[in-house]
Amino acid sequence: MIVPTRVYYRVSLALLALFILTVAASFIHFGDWNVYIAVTIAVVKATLVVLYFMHVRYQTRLTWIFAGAGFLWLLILFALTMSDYATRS
Amino acid sequence: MTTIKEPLRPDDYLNAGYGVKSWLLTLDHKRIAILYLISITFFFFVGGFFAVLLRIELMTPAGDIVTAETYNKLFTMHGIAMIFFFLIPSIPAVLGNFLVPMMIGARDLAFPRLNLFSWYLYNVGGLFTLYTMTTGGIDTGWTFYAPYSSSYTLSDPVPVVVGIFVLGFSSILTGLNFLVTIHKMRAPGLTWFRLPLFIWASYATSVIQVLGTPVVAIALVLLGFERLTGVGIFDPKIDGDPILFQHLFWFYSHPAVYIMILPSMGVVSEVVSCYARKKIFGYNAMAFAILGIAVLGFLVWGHHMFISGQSVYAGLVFSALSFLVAIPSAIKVFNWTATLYKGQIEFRTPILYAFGFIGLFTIGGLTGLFLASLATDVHLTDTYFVVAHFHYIMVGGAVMGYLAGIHFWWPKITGRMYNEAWAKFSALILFVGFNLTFFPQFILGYMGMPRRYYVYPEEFQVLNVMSTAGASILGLGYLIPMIYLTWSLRKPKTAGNNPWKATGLEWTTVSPPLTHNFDSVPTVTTEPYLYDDTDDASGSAGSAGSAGLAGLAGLDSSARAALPPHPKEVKRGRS
Amino acid sequence: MWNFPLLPEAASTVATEIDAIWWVLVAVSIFFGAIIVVGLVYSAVRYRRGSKASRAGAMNDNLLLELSWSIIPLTIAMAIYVWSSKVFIDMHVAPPGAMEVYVVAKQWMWKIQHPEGNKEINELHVPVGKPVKLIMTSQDVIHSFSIPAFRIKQDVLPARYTTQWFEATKPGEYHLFCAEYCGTSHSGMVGRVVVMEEADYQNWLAGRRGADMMAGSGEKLFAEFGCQTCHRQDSGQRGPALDGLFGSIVTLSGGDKVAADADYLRESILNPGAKVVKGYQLLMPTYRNQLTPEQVNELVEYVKQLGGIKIGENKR
Amino acid sequence: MVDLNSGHNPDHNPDHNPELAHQFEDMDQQKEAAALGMWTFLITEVLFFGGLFTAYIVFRTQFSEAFAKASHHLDIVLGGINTFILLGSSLTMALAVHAAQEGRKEKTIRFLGVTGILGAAFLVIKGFEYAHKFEHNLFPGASFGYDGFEPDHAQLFFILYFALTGVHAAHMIVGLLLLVVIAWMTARGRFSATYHSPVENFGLYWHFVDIVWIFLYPLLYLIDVTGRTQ
Repeated sequence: MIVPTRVYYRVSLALLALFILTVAASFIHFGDWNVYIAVTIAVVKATLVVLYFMHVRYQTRLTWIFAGAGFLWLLILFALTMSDYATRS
Repeated sequence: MTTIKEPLRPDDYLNAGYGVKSWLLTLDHKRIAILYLISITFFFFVGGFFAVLLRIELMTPAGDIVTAETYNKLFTMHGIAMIFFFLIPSIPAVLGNFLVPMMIGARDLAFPRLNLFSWYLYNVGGLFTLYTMTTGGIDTGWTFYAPYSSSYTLSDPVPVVVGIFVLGFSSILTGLNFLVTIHKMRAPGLTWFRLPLFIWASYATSVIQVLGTPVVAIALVLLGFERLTGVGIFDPKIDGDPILFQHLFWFYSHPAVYIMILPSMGVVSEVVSCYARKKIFGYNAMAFAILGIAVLGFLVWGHHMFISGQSVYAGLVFSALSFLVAIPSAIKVFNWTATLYKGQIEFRTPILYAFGFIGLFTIGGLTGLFLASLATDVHLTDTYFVVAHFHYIMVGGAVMGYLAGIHFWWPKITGRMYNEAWAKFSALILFVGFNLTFFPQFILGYMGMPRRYYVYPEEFQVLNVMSTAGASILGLGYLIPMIYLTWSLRKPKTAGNNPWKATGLEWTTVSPPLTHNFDSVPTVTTEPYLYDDTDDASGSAGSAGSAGLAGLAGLDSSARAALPPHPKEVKRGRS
Repeated sequence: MWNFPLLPEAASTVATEIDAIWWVLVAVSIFFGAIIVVGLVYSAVRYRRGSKASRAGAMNDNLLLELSWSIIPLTIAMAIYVWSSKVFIDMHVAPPGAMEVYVVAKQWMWKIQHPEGNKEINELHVPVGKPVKLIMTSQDVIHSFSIPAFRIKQDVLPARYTTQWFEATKPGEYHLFCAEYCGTSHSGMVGRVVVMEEADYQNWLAGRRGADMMAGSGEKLFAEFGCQTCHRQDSGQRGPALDGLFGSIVTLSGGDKVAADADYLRESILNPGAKVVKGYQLLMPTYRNQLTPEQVNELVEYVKQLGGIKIGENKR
Repeated sequence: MVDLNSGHNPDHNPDHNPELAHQFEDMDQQKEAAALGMWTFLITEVLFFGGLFTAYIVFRTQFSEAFAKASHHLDIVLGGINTFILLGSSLTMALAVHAAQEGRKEKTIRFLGVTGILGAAFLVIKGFEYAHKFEHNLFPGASFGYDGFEPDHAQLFFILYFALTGVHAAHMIVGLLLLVVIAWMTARGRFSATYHSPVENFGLYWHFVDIVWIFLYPLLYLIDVTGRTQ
């Protein structure tokens, strides 16, 4: 299916807003929270790109599974590696 | 044996062209499979040559025929040639390439050009590695542990690292091609739970290739740059962490073991079911066990690092997860045994290899428990126990399965039949030689002999001599199939379309197959492994042959056509 | 050549525990291996093509069977996991009061330092019946300190300290191997562990004592590198005083509290920025490239002694 | 099991589409296969960068202060402009795919052109940043000269900075080369409203490279903005 261009413009505006938000947030001192805020915003931005620009929103379940598998395995790599580093005495 | 006479087809894929160009530019998955067969056989004998030298050197405790440095290079190059250039591509790139499209009723893989490209990438990677092998070799071990490989070795690992990086792309492209093909190109009616288990195994293998290979690729890139620039994230001098290299390396290299063993499991399922003339026991459990092994395989890499300086907590997590792999493995072994129970077992060469696989894989799997268990691993890791364990899995398991598959599908691939007596003899020789080579190494390991030792205390000599004696039998055993299989090519193509009266779409087309595999696209209406000749064939083996090809292979269209097709069966598999 | 043992000697307390797990695993393997082999051979012979054996009741599926050969192995595996993990954890926690010995690995030798000042290369002398804790580091690549008769093995890493401990139960000589591939003479990086009766060990210590105890050498280094310019009671606010430091609790600039153990002392020498004591500026440079691992060990022993700890004792 | 009488033989199919490869049954199947193949490739890319991000997490958690101070040497303005440029290029890429889906050749080429210019601009700015790092001896290796806090750990930061942005830039360069090929194929009239899989799949690649940068900018440049002493 063909996604109407207005969707792309709206998503771009949202991405721009989130970009400004992430820069703005970095100028405020939240201590350790700065990094979590930044990563959360980045995840939201990435999700928007995947869902709309990359059309996953309009695809079959199979595409969702494939896209999801990549990120799931990324989390496995992070989590099990950090299970070592986070617990070294 | 009874040969069913089918008219020979002049338009089979081997007749599609005869020049070198017709092979080097082919897009036919079957011809690419043959190209891979030649390439990996070459590297198998390269790796085998190194193994022979290693075993000769180890006959005496002192250093005899080579220097310590050469010895270290020999075991490194043996590992690299065998693991990266033989075992990982062996079944997927040869048998998988040939069979995946045929078994699912497709005319080719989804991306034939990528398929040919991946073979060229394999050879480019191979050339980099051969370049190093012929100009001095490297002595880092196939594991490339930093900081030895990045800062200390006097040999140059960079060309090999580049070679394996390129090879990784080849592996990824093969996996990608299979995934898409199996998802999108199954014949009408061929639903997931009608797939042969070899397809399930190829699918799971592809998942591992796609998800694991990129991580080792980036680890090797970082290692190569560290070697070139003299500084990097694995360098302890700036508080970089060599353990991180081990994490990234084993994230791929542990699942890589399953890249080697899962396809063999698929082959064994086909072979056992066919020669027992019985549906595979617990098909669903077998399929899920394959997926289970593939997924769990990604969660256990830390068991290579229990004494590496990894945290105790991480050790506990990885140990528990490693034990879990035993469960799907146990299901597979028990289910094969149960398939044989009350079957009609015919002793042909492929099932002899399959028996070898089941027995040796069982030993390899059970000794894996010793290494998953934390306290015993401390004593056994980095000893010959580990060497014996992974050779039972990779050689006793993966190579036996590979040979079972080669012998099972040889008449389909070439249209010719090999000499059965020689084939059975070599299966026996390999089984005996293998056990004599590697069983003593379990004891050596428990005794404490470290691996990668050029000289060793003399109380280990008797077991080492036994091992070397076994290796000479094993080496001979590998030459015999080379000879009789090559010899069989001189014969006419009279093997017949389905000499084993096996089920599966690949047996419904001619031998050797047509370039487009099938005259017309088959439609599948039943589950796999319907060997329903068990009752009438129980009398004599001879009459089983004359029971008729059509009925045995499920080709009896008059009986089957009466069943109304399921709505899902009308269109090609698209899930 | 005719020296042909098939079982390794068991000469430490943990060796018998690991051997117990080993034999249970061997029994489990033989049991399951036998089921498979007997099943294969029985089926292959009895149900060969053309045999008259009845095939009635042949099965293609049996959920109960499949569940049983999933759950039974799982239960056994988990039991072994718990048992083996418990031993593993014990192997990582040295008993309090364990005697400490320092190990520095380099291509291709083992350098051993006893706190009493004795130094050895490729040999380790220890008394029988006394827990010994090895504090190990490497000067170059990764090595692994392995004593098969004790069933212990631990990688030895550059720029990091790893430990393992054992308690020998039988006097004698045992192999010491490097178990992690470390380059050309990896297989030459071997030595022997000599386990002696306590009295013999004391004699050995006295007879081979070097010029200084480790703490004594550390004191000289302390002066040589000018540590006292900052780390003295009277040195004002430049650096924290070290008397009585070892074994105490230190408050860091971030407010966290840490125990001033040997790891803390080593880290403070090699990476002073990692844990800065509350109320002090980070003025200290790293001594990573100025000190050899042996010298760091000697300094740590010296500072431990300032805390009133007896030689070789580990107050934790 | 098999009914040999059903199905059809594509070689004798009179209305065979020339864009349809012989192994496929129909255009839908071919298109779905191509898209799934691209997604599979992107999974491998996720894990390829994943190895680098793992290293980043490992060292950032260990040496957070050194990373914070080392990040002061990155230019948040240039990095921000580049983020803006890449977000813009993703929009134009999406519009190019949209035009291709509608079968509008000129519009497709125009949007691809804008995308390419934005991509090239990104690389030029990245080049200036790299040059600046080289001038100030911030490139890891023998010439690394950093007189700030914990130089060794700062060097780890810069190794990761160059590895992450370098691999990303390499993907941008490959992307630009592919873009030229796709634009050329479009100009040659290879695509239509019914067949434009290569344009769509190239779009997926471009967006993926954009996503990587979405993470790189905050994780490398914006670590410690409040701690910067301007």
